[in-house]
Amino acid sequence: MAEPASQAASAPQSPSLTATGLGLAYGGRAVFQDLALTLQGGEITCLLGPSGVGKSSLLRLIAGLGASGAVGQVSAGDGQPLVGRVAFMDQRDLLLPWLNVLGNVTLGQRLRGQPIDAERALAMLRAVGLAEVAGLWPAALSGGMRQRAALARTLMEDRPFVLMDEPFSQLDALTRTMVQDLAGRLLGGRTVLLVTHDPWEALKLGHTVLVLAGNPARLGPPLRPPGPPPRPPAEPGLLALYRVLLQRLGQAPAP
Amino acid sequence: MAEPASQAASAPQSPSLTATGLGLAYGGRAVFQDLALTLQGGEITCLLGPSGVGKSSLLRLIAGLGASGAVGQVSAGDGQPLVGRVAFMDQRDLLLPWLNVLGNVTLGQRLRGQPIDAERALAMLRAVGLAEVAGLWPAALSGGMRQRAALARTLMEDRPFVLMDEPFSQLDALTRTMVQDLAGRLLGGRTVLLVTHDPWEALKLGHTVLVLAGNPARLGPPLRPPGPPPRPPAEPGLLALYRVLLQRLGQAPAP
Amino acid sequence: MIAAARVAVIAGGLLLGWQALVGLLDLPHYILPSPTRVLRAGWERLPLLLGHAGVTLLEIVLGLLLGTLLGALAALAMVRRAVLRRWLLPVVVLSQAIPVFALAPILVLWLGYGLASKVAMAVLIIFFPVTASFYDGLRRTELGWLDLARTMTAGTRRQRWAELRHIRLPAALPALGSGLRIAAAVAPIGAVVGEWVGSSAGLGYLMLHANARLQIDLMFAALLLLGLIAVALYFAVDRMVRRLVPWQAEQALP
Amino acid sequence: MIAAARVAVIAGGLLLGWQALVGLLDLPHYILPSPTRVLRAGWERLPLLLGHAGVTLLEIVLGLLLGTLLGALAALAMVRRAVLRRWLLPVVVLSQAIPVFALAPILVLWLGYGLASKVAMAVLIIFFPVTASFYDGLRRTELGWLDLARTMTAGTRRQRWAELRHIRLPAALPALGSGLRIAAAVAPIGAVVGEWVGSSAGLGYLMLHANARLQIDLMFAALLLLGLIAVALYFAVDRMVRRLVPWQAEQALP
Amino acid sequence: TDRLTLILDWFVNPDHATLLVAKEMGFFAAAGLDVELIAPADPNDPPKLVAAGKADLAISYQPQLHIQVDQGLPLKRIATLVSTPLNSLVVLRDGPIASLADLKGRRIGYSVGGFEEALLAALLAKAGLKSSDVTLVNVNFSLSPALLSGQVDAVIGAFRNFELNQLDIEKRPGRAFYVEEEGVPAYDELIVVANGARLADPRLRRFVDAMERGAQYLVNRPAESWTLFIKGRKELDDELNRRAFRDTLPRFAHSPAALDNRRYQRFAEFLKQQGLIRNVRPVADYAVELE
Ligand SMILES: Nc1ncnc2c1ncn2[C@@H]1O[C@H](COP(=O)(O)OP(=O)(O)OP(=O)(O)O)[C@@H](O)[C@H]1O
Ligand SMILES: Nc1ncnc2c1ncn2[C@@H]1O[C@H](COP(=O)(O)OP(=O)(O)OP(=O)(O)O)[C@@H](O)[C@H]1O
Ligand SMILES: [Mg+2]
Ligand SMILES: [Mg+2]
Repeated sequence: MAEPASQAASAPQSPSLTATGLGLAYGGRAVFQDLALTLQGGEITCLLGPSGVGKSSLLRLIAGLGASGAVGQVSAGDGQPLVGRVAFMDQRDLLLPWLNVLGNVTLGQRLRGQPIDAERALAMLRAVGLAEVAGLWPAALSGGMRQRAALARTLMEDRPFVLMDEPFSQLDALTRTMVQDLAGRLLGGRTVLLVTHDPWEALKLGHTVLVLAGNPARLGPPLRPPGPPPRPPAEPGLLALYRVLLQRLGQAPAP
Repeated sequence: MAEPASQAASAPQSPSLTATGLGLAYGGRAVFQDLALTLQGGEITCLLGPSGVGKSSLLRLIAGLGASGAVGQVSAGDGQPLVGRVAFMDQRDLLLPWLNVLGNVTLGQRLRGQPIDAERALAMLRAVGLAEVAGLWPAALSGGMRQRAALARTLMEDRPFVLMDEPFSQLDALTRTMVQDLAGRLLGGRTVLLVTHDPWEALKLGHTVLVLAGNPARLGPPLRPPGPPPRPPAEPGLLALYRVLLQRLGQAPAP
Repeated sequence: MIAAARVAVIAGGLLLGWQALVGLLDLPHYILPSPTRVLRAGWERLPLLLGHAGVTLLEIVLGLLLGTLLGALAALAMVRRAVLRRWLLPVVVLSQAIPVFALAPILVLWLGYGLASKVAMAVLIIFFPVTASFYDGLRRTELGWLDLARTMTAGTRRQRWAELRHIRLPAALPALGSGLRIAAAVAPIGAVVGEWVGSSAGLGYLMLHANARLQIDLMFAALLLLGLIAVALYFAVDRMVRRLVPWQAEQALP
Repeated sequence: MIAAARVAVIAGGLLLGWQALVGLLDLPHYILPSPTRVLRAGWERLPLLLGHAGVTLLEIVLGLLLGTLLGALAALAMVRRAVLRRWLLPVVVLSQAIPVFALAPILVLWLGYGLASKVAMAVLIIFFPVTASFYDGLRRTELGWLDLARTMTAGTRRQRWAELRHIRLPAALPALGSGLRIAAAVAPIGAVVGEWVGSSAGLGYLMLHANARLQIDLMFAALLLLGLIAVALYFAVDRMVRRLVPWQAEQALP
Repeated sequence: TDRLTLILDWFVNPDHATLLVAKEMGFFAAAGLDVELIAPADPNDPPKLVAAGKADLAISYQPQLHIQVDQGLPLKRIATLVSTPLNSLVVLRDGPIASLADLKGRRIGYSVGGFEEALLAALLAKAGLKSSDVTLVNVNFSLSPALLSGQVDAVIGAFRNFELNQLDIEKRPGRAFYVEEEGVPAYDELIVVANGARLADPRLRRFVDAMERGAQYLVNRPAESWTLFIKGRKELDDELNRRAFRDTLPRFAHSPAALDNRRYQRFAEFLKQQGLIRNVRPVADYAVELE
């Protein structure tokens, strides 16, 4: 499978990202309060947590998409403003129904009025296995195909900070492995926060693994699996970490 | 966690379901052709397959929601018509935005003009961990919460045939286990077809496991893991079956 | 409070602009009288104006209620029955092209010179936006929801009705809201046109009358009052429509 | 072919119903002439009718084009600028309440008795449904898409514009379509009302004339022709609108 | 008392003084009639509704009556309200038109009434012009404004008792060319029509007699009549109506029931010649003097 060229492949490592005082409340009920979080520069941080605990909300806050009732400061390690340097992949695919798959993947360039790099977009689509459907409307795609299109769109953005919300949840085991590997390569050197509900996925892809749990939600201490990702599932010691993760996930029942 | 009463808990085992001559084509390209499939009565059949191979389409065909370009006959083992005896859970949650969670879970009764069994619905919501948000609008739910609401709505339907399309894809490991167990219990004695992308899930829940793969897609021979489900993941012999499944999945690359 | 202040400012601004227009372009008062003139005429004839406004308001309200009802029913009927859709739609479209003077004698013949013929004319104007918008909304239901409803009701006899009542209808409420807004905006002119069918009261009657006698200031005073009614009605309906779809998130517009 | 046959059947059915109405209710021909009478009158005066129809058609088309353009621009302006939304909307609503005879002298003074004043009047009637529907559509964009666009354009200067151009606008096309359909249906009456502003040609003028001369059959022949134009226009616009949103699945209605 | 519905030709105005005085003075009531006066928005509707049996009587115009009858409406004139033409061609006194011959190449406004073109054709013929020498513009509701703002150079269909006063009040006095002096046979501007099949109805003669009492009162007591006219109709109390009332007084038919057959015959022939009607029928077919 051809690898899409990444403009930042040889770019310097992305700076770290620090968020402090993050809080969110709905109608008096706090989802989380006064959270602090640091994403190591150039590393992938995976975020786990029970359903409904506030992972997506946290991601949106960091992406600068605050809701009413949300507070917090986010800053980049290089002191530059974060604005315009974040790529965000929502939990929903959010494909635009009036653009075909290729159009959706090049949406960022379209929006910014940049010349459209169809070649790179096609390479990206090829990498996620969607080259044949580049001309179809999103309505003609299966759930997993939509998710892969959204992933391709995010990777096209080529930004130092990447926030992804359950990007592989609708993929079968094989496709998932393929796409994980692709993402792992293309995200190398970037500062990534990846929400997932699969502890094995977190242990495979993350330099650091965080667990958000409790009510109001708190972040557990960062877990750093040994060795650089991607790690094969057979790696010794991962099973112990898996048990730790499960135990932390269970700290508070889902609401 | 309180178990919602199932009206069919003591009901006789559901009949089997046979589908033949299933075919679907879009614009000349066949997704699958002349497929045949039998779901054993009262058993859970799990369906795996690469993303975009046609699992959801197959499910919709069996549910009687044919698209244009779809053909096939579906019949029940007891000779009675299938109509009105199928519960269907789409890959998307399809919650209605204008009903609160409780309203969505009781949608079937609403639609049929039956008295609304709020007590059972609340028990069901409690079982999937959504009791506290029963009065919220779907827009206020997280992705996983929406999926659980859709699951509760499907289980409320209490029908002999149940077709579910990736019902647990957006749930974290712990919640998923909890909900899987719940579904396993409530679906006991029913004829179930469950699409999943997680081979372990299939091996845990399915009496039979099918793999749809290839282009046009074909169904592999049914795999029957030893012992009754739910099976603990440590069950000996499952790893071998897992390998078989992965191998079958990989027969044809995703389009 | 803020809304009231805003309306006051808008009104003031419009009046100033109007005065400026009259002054700058040197418009003769029998074409466009100055606002001071109009306000004076309005003030002097206030009881007269209010009396006629009452009549028109009644026609507007009746026309809007009946028009909305008929429009909604027509849309529902067209969605439920293909035969109605095919045959009713062209007739409905045709009905919009009939000018009042062609219809007036027929309406008067059937309904007399009373309120009924005026309301009928107003309804003819008001119901169409409701029908068209609501029908569009009813057609555009998310297919997944319809499939879901189909599996849930398969085999029962209420399938179509349940789909309409519980899925299509609520899903089309935002579109109905759009139609209602348009209906509210055209309702005042609907009532005025209704008064052309023949009447001896109402703002439309007063305007025609004043116009024919070159009492242009009185005509514009009546027009001003009609405008006030129109804007008040529109915003009242707008607020009601927002209540109709409480689940729809309000968007923060720039 | 089937559509043409259907239209023929509808037309035949309507004519039969009309004939039955006249026969059953014993309506005198000077109130509602029988279709045979009207068709005969129409056939005899066909060149006259077609001449006037040409004028009206031109007004309709111009009014529709300009009205759609203005309506769409007004909606876009209101979505982009809060200040416009607050101040323009009430004025737009107000404009819908002004009857033709109040505006006619002003229009004629500025635009003369030619085509311009008629088109202006037609535009006033046509643009509102477009504005209202399109504006509603532009406001109701899926919030997730807007968030997505915001992260993609953050820090650039084209943020608002890109959002409008690439997200809100295409998302609102179905709503614009609804508005266009209503506009197409009211365009013929818009042109006819425009002709009341003062004219010497057009179907509206012809109808006024025939009505005054008690040539009711000629008036209804003109009305019939106007109705034909209205229905043809509506279905042409309907077809165009469907092309506007090719990604939207056609629903199988019962 | 018997109810009787009468549809006016237009909104209540000084042209209807006879009827209003008869109503306010109780002359109708004394004749055992409860007369309901209804104002239409379109002057073409009242005769149709009388013909269709929806109302008992309607106010119409003599020229219209000929056209209506020619089109098959079963109508008969039973009384005259205003017995001279009111219609006229009006220009601004300080305008470019001093004589009808000056109309050549000019724009003439009118409000569609059905026979303005015929009147104009007669007027132009007298001045040696043809219809094609002028441009006709339908200005619909606004004759005076169109003239005042210079959009047209003359208007036909202007009522001498109204438009002249309007122009005067606006300090731009006008000049009227009276149609009956310019080649058009004299006619009754406003008449009362009834359904031809119902002439035996005894209420009709009682109605016409009460009208006559109103007409007599009007000429004898103009000041009191004005007070009766605006009683309960405050919107009518303005300078224009006062002047129009004064100018209309001498034009009301003093003997509303009386019919001049020759006059109607002459006018029918004129309309035939102008091509507005197809046949000249016997006057008795459409105008009667009630027994
Ligand atoms: N309208 C359409 N036009 C063309 N192709 C279509 C259309 N609708 C569906 N398809 C194709 O049908 C195939 C099967 O889709 P389906 O949703 O059944 O896949 P799936 O197996 O459920 O995949 P996933 O695991 O990703 O949900 C896909 O390849 C899709 O592109
Ligand atoms: N408008 C709202 N009103 C009330 N509660 C809300 C609203 N929006 C979100 N919430 C609550 O915020 C919480 C966090 O939601 P979020 O989507 O962040 O969860 P999540 O961790 O991403 O879950 P999942 O794994 O299921 O996606 C949920 O409990 C949800 O109910
Ligand atoms: Mg989430
Ligand atoms: Mg699927």
